Amino acid sequence: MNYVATIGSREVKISVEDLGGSNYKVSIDGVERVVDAQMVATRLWSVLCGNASFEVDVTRLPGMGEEFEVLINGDCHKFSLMNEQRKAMIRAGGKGAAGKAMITSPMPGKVVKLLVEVGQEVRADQGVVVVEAMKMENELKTALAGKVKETFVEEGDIVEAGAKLLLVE
Amino acid sequence: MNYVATIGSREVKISVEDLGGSNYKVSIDGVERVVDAQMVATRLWSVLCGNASFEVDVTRLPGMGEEFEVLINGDCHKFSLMNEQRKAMIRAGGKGAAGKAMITSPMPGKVVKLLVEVGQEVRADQGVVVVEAMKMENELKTALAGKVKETFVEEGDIVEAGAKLLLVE
Amino acid sequence: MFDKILIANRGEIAVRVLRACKEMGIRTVGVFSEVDRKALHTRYAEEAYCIGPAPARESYLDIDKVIAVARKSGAQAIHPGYGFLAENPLFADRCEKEGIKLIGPSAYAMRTMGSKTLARKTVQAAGVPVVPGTVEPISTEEEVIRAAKTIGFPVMLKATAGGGGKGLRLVREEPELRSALRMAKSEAKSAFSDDSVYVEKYIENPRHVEIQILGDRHGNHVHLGERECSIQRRHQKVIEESPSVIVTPEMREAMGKVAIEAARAVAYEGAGTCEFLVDTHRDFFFLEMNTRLQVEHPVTEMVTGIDIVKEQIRVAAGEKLSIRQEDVKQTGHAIECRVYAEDPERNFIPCPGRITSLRVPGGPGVRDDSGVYAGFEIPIYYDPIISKLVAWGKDRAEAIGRMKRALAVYVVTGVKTTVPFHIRVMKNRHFIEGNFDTDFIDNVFFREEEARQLANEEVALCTAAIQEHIEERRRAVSRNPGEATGPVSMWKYAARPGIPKIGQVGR
Amino acid sequence: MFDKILIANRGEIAVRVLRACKEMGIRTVGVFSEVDRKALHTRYAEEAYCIGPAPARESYLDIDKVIAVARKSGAQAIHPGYGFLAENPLFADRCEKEGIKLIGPSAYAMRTMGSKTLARKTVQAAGVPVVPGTVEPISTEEEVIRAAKTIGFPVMLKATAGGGGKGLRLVREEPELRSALRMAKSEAKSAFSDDSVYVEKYIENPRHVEIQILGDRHGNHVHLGERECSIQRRHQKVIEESPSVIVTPEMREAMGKVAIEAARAVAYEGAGTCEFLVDTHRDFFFLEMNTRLQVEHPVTEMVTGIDIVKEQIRVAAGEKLSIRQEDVKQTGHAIECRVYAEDPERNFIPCPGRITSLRVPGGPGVRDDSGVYAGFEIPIYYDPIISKLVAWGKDRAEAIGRMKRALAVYVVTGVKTTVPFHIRVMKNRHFIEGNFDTDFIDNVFFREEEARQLANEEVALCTAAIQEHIEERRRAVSRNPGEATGPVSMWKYAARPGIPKIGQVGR
Repeated sequence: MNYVATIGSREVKISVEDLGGSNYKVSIDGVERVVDAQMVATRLWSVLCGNASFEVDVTRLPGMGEEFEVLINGDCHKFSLMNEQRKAMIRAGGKGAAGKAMITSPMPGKVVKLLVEVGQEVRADQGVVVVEAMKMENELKTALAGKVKETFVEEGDIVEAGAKLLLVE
Repeated sequence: MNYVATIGSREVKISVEDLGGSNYKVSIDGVERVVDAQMVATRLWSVLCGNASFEVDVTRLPGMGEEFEVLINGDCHKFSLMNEQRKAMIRAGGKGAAGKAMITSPMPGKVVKLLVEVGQEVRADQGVVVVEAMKMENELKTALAGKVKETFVEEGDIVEAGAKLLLVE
Repeated sequence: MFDKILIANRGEIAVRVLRACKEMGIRTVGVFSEVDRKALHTRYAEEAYCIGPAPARESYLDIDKVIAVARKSGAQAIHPGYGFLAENPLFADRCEKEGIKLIGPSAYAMRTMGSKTLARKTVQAAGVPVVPGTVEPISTEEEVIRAAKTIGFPVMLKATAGGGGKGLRLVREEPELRSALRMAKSEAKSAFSDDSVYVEKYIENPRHVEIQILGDRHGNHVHLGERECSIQRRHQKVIEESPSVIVTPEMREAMGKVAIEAARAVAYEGAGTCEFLVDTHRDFFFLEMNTRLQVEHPVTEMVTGIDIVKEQIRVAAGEKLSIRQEDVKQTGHAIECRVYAEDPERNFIPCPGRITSLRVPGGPGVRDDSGVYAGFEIPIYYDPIISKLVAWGKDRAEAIGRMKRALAVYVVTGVKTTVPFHIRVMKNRHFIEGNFDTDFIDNVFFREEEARQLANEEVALCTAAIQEHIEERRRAVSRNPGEATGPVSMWKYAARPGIPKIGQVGR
Repeated sequence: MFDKILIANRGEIAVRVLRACKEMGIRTVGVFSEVDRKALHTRYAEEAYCIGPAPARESYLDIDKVIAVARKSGAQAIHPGYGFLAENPLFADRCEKEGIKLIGPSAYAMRTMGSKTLARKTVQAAGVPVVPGTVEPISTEEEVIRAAKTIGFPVMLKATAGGGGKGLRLVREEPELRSALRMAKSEAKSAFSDDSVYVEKYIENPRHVEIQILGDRHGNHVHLGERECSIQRRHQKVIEESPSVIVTPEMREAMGKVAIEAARAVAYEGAGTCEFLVDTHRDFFFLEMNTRLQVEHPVTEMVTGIDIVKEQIRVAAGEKLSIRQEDVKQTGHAIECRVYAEDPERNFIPCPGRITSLRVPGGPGVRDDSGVYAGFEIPIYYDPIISKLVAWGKDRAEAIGRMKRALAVYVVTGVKTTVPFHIRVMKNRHFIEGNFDTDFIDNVFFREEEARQLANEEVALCTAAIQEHIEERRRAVSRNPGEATGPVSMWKYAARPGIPKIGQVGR
């Protein structure tokens, strides 16, 4: 299987081939290596890369887009990883959603305060909503400057992780 | 559901009734109590009996017969527990297997030595076969006196837990 | 001695107190909210009573319910842990009225030390040095502005009833003052039901050093040396250690003496902590006294060998302190990392959820004080603390080495935790050198981290690609079940015995 | 100091050594057999090499393969742990030839102490008291019978190459001798590839006390006090503690001196242990010297604060011992329980299999040295040790209290373990009083246990019935899927949020 990983602005081509058992031939930008990957707990892999041994904690974030966070001894690697065909399809389809930012709740909690109203202009990094969980208030920010298009919650609402809160365009 | 538990030579009648959630009305020999039983790990229950809190580790032994071993803070309770109807059926059917004892391997391992031959007379508690696991040799004994009717393994065989080793009649 | 103690708390601290009771042969009563039926403290208590819905106000903070359980169960004493009712003088009053011993100081001591302003006045009178600031709580914006100007910026706004870093705001210049005051008040209100604040001079580059004390009702007081809690994130302690690298034996003796004076000033009984700010000249100023067991008490236990919770229980039962000052010896060095269910990659937002797997480090010199287990669902209603990991070594370098190797194998999946953050701190040069103040994490550490190159990127990519590959293969098999014997779970793949073919030698 | 160390072992002891290396910043190389690809030591090592099939003879005991990995990986030293190659002088010779430092004593010391008879001769010459018995290994039945008669029954038959309780037989009367000899020889043959035995006077009601020593190549030796290992099951140590209740300060000094003499007699380098039998008059007799790290070394580490594995590594690198005799202080009391995958309800037969869930106790004073994790499949090929649980307390009573509460919450499901056995020992009156000898478990404890009434029978019955009830309901739903939305797993039932309806107060 062929994949494309995007790390920041870099793109990396990866291919994976079964060698039987828990062994895989993995090539990254054309450099091949044999990897023995064994799952030892939920999402936790014992990886032998040659003879180098690693504990690798792989999180595939929920939601659209194949976003990964991979922990290796305290270092968190963030990248997207996508099947090459799928990536090509999405490219062909174009980015319909460009210029929109959906603010979602990163955790279950309670909406304590909406800091903006529909129609209001916001700048990038401005706090837009406060969600409380585990006795902590968390101010969520918009990454995008623009106008608040829609709000999906009211103050006092209990929301799940991933719940849509508001849309900035 | 109604059950009969056999502890040594004692028989105890138990009935279980759902109360919703994780609550059950359990009566033992007519004495009722409300029990809140929550499974917190494989086979491990957090039990509130009234307000008394217990960690209860329940093992249902493999094989025929509903044999249980229940651990509560270091005490191992052993008993059989059977649906009342099933118990009645088995009673009606009679014990066809009386006077026979199948020696099975209690663990995976290697048959190191057969101490008896087919046709040989054995007394109760006599060692009949030696199985090795984890660097330890374990002499298995027959609970029943009688004659060795059949052997199912040879020395050097690797056996699974529960494998038939030999039959004494 | 008591026959039966009720523990009016949840999570790791309830488990900690349960352990002490069990070791002493005292029967235990737990209380739990509806979401905590399967919490560890509910499982470990010998009796457990549900005291209402998830919100703390309707369960763990409800004095009537806690008292009712104590009476029903016949508990003679209540251990409040930290947080919840631990420093509530109304609860102390009520316990006294009901004839139930609250394990902790008197309501009077709580009231005096609970009000930051009253505390300052009291200890100042006993000769304890304090940080310059307002002596009375002030409520109007105008008063706050006036006070701040008199003291001189930068100033700290502090909740009078505060603790645990809540209701705390640093104000460097006047324009920030109003908004900071609003937030401090709102936090104070929601955390302590009391929005009054006071103003203190902000000490630049301070270190946070505190002294653990113990007292009995017979007038005996000892101190168990210091803890340093300078590794803070937004004024919340995250890493604590004992001893402090900046405290000399003379300073320890002086601070210990002053802490005992402060305790004596309120006839303090039980375990308490005097917090000090230490400036760059190693002058120290009383900050506040916490009239309860501290989160970070284990570091003191590890260097002194004294079980602080057991001492609390003994003196609450009327016994004399079992230790004299000359018996207290600090041996080696201990460090505690607070492991929270928070995502260090997303500005430490809380991460409630189900722990899908958990492996806790062990081995020499490592102590894990945990309140969770694999399969437990961390509720959204309470503090996000999962565990406190403590490492002891014969010196600071060994303690750091142990902490590092313990953190490296601390596995929590299902929720994000602060373990990776702690690993990074343990590797930080300034931390290793002991060169930090209370703003180190926010001002220095994070900046250095941003510039850092991550190691083993290709391993991360390989593993993610393999996981994705297996997932796609699994989905393909599920769609075309005729091609295989059935759907194959990830676990099955993982557990499939395979003979590794690489890296074998000598065959 | 070494840059890289190979750990030629598996399981908990490999993990223990890995921890020490990581804390010292030394890179680690692990080796694993084909069934150990997912073992903890394979996961934790920084490099890992497969060295062959499961049987130890074809992997962990294969000197060529281990050496080949050391050369390939560039490891400068090998730590052998205990068991496997740890006391094999051929391996020591080979390492020396290859220019790889074996972390342990010289081949000469191993050979001398490895032969029980040669060891007796050597230490006797150094003035160490020994148990009366044969000095030369004997092989024919007739010789054994003659020797036994000379010494006088009861006698012990012992494998010359023995250790760990294997190849050991007590013979009370002559008629038992032949069959006991056959079994001792067969065990010795399979465990050590050497079936020669010797005969010793059997000391009645002995206690087993051993002295931990450390030596460097510069001629320095210290002892770290004693451990008592009298809680044995069939001559296998199962519970160890330090200090021993029967050892007085004078006795400790005398035993320590004698142990150091024995070590000096072979120019001992590294960590070693002199085992003694102590009779009812508190006279002690040298039994053997173990030329390796002992399973039970953690109890000594907990009372002295010294990391024995790190000291091993330091002296192997040529450093001088970092401690002098006067620096060694025993503080408090530590107890170790060996947790085996064995079924205490079925005469302790080994229980290999998959650990379905695991929860390890934590909190103050508790150390868990484990080699497994939840999901791990314990192989049938090796020792059934899962973990060593160690508890420290300021005195023996506190240590027992801690061990008891730790064991009570030690959860291992999927395989049977000896945890319930240890719980019972910790509650046993004789154990609590310190009143036991090496036969206590086999002769006294099990007899007392048989007569015992079990507690909480009705809770056991309730829970089993509820589990069966849920199972039957689940099966019924599976058979008639129309009646429900689908099959319901046990876990779903268990995890279903339910509001407890009993025992609530104040609503």
